[in-house]
Amino acid sequence: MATQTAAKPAKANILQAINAAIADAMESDDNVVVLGEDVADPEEGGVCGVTKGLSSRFGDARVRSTPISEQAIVGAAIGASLVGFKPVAEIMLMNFTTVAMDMIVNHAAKLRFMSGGQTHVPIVIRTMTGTGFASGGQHCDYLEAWFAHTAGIKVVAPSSPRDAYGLMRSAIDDPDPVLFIENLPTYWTPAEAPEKDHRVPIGKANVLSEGSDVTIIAYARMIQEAMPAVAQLAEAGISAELIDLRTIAPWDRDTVLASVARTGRAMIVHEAVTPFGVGAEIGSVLNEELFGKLKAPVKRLGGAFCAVPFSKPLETAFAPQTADIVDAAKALMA
Amino acid sequence: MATQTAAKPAKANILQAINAAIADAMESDDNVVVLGEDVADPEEGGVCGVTKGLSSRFGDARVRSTPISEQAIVGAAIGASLVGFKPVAEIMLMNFTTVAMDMIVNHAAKLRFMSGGQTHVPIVIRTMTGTGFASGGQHCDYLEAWFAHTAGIKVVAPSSPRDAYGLMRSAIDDPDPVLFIENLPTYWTPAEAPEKDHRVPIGKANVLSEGSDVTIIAYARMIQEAMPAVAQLAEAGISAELIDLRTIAPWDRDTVLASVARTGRAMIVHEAVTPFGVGAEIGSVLNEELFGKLKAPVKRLGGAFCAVPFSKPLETAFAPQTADIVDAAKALMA
Amino acid sequence: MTNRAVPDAGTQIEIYRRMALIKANDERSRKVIMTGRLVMPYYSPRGQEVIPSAISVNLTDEDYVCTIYRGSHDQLAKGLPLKDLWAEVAGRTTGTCKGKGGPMHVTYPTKGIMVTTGIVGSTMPIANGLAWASQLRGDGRVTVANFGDGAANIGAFHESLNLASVWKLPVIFVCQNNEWGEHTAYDKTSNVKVADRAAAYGIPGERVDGNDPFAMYAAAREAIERARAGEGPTLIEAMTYRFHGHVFGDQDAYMDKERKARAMADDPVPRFRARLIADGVADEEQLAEIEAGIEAQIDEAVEFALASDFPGVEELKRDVFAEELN
Amino acid sequence: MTNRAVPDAGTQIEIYRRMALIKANDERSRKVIMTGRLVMPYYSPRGQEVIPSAISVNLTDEDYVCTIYRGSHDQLAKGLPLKDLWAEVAGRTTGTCKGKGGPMHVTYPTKGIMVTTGIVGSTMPIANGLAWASQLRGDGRVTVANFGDGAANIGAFHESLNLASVWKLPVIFVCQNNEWGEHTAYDKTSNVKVADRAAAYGIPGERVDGNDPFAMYAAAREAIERARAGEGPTLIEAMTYRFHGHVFGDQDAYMDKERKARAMADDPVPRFRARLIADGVADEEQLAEIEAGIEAQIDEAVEFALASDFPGVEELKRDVFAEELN
Ligand SMILES: Cc1ncc(C[n+]2csc(CCOP(=O)(O)OP(=O)(O)O)c2C)c(N)n1
Ligand SMILES: Cc1ncc(C[n+]2csc(CCOP(=O)(O)OP(=O)(O)O)c2C)c(N)n1
Ligand SMILES: [Mg+2]
Ligand SMILES: [Mg+2]
Repeated sequence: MATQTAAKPAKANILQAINAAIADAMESDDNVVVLGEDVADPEEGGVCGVTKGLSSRFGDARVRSTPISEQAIVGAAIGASLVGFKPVAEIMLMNFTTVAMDMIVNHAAKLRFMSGGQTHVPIVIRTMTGTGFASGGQHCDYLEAWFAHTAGIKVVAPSSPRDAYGLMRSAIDDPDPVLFIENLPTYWTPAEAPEKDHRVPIGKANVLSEGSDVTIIAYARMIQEAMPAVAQLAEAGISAELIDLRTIAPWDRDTVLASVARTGRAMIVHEAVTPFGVGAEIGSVLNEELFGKLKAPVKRLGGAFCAVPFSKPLETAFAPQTADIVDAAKALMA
Repeated sequence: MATQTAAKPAKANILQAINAAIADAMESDDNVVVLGEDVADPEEGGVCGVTKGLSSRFGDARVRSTPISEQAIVGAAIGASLVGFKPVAEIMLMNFTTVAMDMIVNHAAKLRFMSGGQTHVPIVIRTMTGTGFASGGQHCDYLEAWFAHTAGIKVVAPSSPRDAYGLMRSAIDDPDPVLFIENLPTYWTPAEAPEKDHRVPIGKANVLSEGSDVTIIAYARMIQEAMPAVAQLAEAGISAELIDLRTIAPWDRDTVLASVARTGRAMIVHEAVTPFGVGAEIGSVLNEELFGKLKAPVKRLGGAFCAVPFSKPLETAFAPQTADIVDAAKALMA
Repeated sequence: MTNRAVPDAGTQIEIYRRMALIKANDERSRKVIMTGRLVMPYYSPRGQEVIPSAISVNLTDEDYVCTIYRGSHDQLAKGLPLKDLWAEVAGRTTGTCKGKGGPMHVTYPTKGIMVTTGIVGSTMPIANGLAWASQLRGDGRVTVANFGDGAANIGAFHESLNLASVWKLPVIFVCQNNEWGEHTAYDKTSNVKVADRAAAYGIPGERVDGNDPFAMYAAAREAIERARAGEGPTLIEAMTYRFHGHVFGDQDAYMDKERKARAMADDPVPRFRARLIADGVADEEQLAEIEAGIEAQIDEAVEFALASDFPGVEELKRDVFAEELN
Repeated sequence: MTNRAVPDAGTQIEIYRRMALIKANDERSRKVIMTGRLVMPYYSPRGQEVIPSAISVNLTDEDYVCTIYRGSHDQLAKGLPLKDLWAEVAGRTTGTCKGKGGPMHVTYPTKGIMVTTGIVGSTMPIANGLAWASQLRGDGRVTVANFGDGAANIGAFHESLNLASVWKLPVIFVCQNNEWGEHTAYDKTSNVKVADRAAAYGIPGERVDGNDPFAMYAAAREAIERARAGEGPTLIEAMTYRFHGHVFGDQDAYMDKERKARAMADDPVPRFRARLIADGVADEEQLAEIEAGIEAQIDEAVEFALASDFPGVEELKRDVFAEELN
């Protein structure tokens, strides 16, 4: 694990970045605590080892493995947060948020409002998801639209180690609950390492490549599909601007609107199923704010409208791919 | 309760209509069973009495009150449906679906797909919600967008006794899971009574009033706010077409698109919070399908982006009202 | 269980004061609603006065409590000022939550009232977190999680009691078994005593007469002492009875008339009052003075509440997040 | 518990056949994955062969079973044909679910395999519904809900056992306690035996040596007979041990080496094999023939699966609803 070594490596992956972010936050604030299934070291710091080393370093009291009890996990995080702790709770996979929705939606998201501001819930809920490992229908859903539709909780989804570090630090700093979505299949991809104490502000998108013809808005793993698409489009003479949303709620309207106002064309790409997804909200806002100024209808590219299929060719076809993005961009230009 | 009387009353309310629909379905098909908290007669057929009379008439085996165990309720419905029963399960209030999301989303909605069509889940999940009774933050949410974003489950929300009856019969007939949303504060409003065996097809909207200037798309209690708005707009010389969506998933694109293609202006009204709500999907589709043909940006009118507040003036201000609809329509015409 | 803790005279009177306060406040609440001066969903705690009164005398303002929609008794016993309560249930800016929470979400951290919830079973997971905080800080505080008999059948109960056991949290789970969950009788929803479920988690469990201030005091005190001593959680099933329908307006036709009449004839409030006098712990005059004081305070609170301002619509944008929405 | 049911010679051999099938299938699965011929998340049931084998000989094809991601042993014991299984885990159209479900969602109603789920705890609520259907129809069928020790701490367990008790459903809750929930040891997640939780619902509960075919057979048979007789549900905690890591690829460094070595030395499959021979129930030749037959069937199934077609993308639009999406 990266956290223990003094010399910062030039490269890190997302898994290491999240680990380092939590470790650095725990180092600087005793109120940061960690809980979830398998998160402590006797349990290897989680199924993928994201929290590895933390319990050895910060003690069993502050880093606790739990029974398989998601309501109890989120509830414990909420309760401790009400009196000054900053818990980082893990709900292993996003599909398992379904057994903790009451705690997340009726309580974490609402206690500040319902108490008239007397209490608040500064928790981070980490959760993994994503297609690509043939896990089938109950292990890969992207459900960010549900939480974005819930007042009182923020939603972030980093696509790089730097952003993962910076967003995790910001999420822990944040006085309100933050759902932190990690894409499982891209955990191990090395990239530029984050520097210590780096912050990525919640609510700020990142323009990954500038362009003038079409704006591609994406996040999480879809950035990896979109990057080569931008290159391919450039070869085809189409100048695409790629925006990594990073925060889904509240999303960065200023950056997105400014870009689309310039390009006149927009496409939103996510792994979640298209209908009633994040793309619907962004598409609606683009149309509301840039009415009459768009050169083509806003395009939404999302997962197929079905459960995530197991069979490899189906799983591959389920989520948008580079070629789909390229084709859609070309269609927008036509 | 209306169900027991032989002579059909000229008027009925939604509560009676739903009761009659379930009774008629139970009468015609022994596989229709009912379960939920308080649903049997010793428990008065539910807190509002929607299922009153059913256990006395059809027996304790087929109409069962349950412990307060929403996962067990939906699970039992799913299991029985896998082998030919058609359970109508009640989750008392929509906010309590949060404790049963795993059963609804990971199982009911997915078992047909994941089994490759070998099994299916013909259940109806009834649930009440709606602002107006000062119930505060945890009892009034409209969460239909979550379910509409889930492949494999249908979502309906009637606004009249006739539609309530017809949609309930169709939901019970349906071979797939249907979430049936009942607006609590409008249960007791009398209106035209449904005739026996009437069906309202799932997926078909209802044009409640025809107009040529602007299309208002609404459902559930918002119809009651929109009706007077249509009249007020007429007085102001604006011809509004009012579409009661009735089914939210899959919603009636044909009817809505045809209307908006004609009027060139559209507004979507719902009680759920605006961001990432049903209006976002409809707005996006309207913009995609009618690009360049709209005379004004699609307007979304939804609940304020907060938990439902308790204090009366705040609760009233939370959800769209007739005046908001009128103002928004006038703004669209400006 | 010989040699159980007994409340001293002063404590007995204090328990009675809290009971009388709850009873008077309940009666006034129903009257104010009935006369149309206030509209709110109201879940009467009448009949359950002893439980929080006998528990809370063993707690300080620093200890935490989580309660439910039927929670005004728990809140008042824990020290919630009447004015703040009434202004909240009247939806006014002067209420604990500026009127935004309402009766089902009364919060008052000053007195340790951390969460009031409308979702069955949800006090318990959150109470664990409060207790975990105390354990981490070693501050000796305890957390009381209140819930109903109906809530003992929901998943959150199971997860919470198990986690509390495994983590040895300083939390007391208080099941107020009033025999009803909405319209459903407890014995139709479970084949066992709630207290017997403690064994499923390896923690102490006790069914106690929740209408007997002595028994309730002893059970609570012992559980609280165990918790403070780091010996972990306790499940208390306090047997009581709901004098009214589930919510104001419920005609309670489903409740057995005789059973109800018996329970009401055995009203724990006058019963304890009579005992205090019979035991020479207090005299009639003293108690009447307490009661009169309560009535005066309630008068004042109601008038204060109804004279207070409603919040403005700008409040819809506040307290969603720390920063105001625009 | 004297006079418990004992499987006759034929049944003993049949139990062994199922165990040998599960073991051989597991070994082949790991080999096929290791050699890269197939990619799938694979949860080995190795070490847990006895449980479903001894249960399922008491069931008919009409009885229902719900199982979990770690469920190939439950499925094979219940009669799932090898070809259908292999084609499914290979994601082919010839699989039980046309390849759309995969190893975590194998379904095969022909043999009563109604649900395989990847969500911890979720077999139990659904099993209740199947059992309710049987109760309504009076068809005498029983439902077996399999789950792990880790699942005994999740809310659905509690709600399901309680409902089954109150409704007296013909369901058997089988907790396969393999001492691990992913990387977490059972004794870190609960202070009690799973079987002891049955008392919290007023139903029979038994902890049994799940690696002893005789003990397992007796416990299962008695529970199934009670269920068929309308006497309601039973909770069985079958003690066993997970021979491998949670999922294929897990290096299982967190598992105590010695404990694991002991469990593997005590492998229930060769142990039962030796006993059958020692008891004169079967001879070496007979068992070798059974095993050879199994290997041949697996060979055939693997080849059949790998030679089958993948589904086309049009399947994304099918089976979402009864009507195909457009
Ligand atoms: C999860 C959930 N399900 C259902 C309800 C509806 N409901 C509100 S109170 C209640 C009865 C609760 O009974 P009990 O726990 O005994 O508490 P009591 O009201 O008797 O104090 C029910 C079913 C709810 N609020 N939350
Ligand atoms: C609700 C839920 N939480 C977490 C997980 C992740 N998970 C998958 S298997 C598992 C361990 C389950 O252990 P156990 O119930 O003992 O079954 P075993 O794998 O040992 O057969 C966990 C935590 C899940 N699938 N579902
Ligand atoms: Mg009760
Ligand atoms: Mg296990």
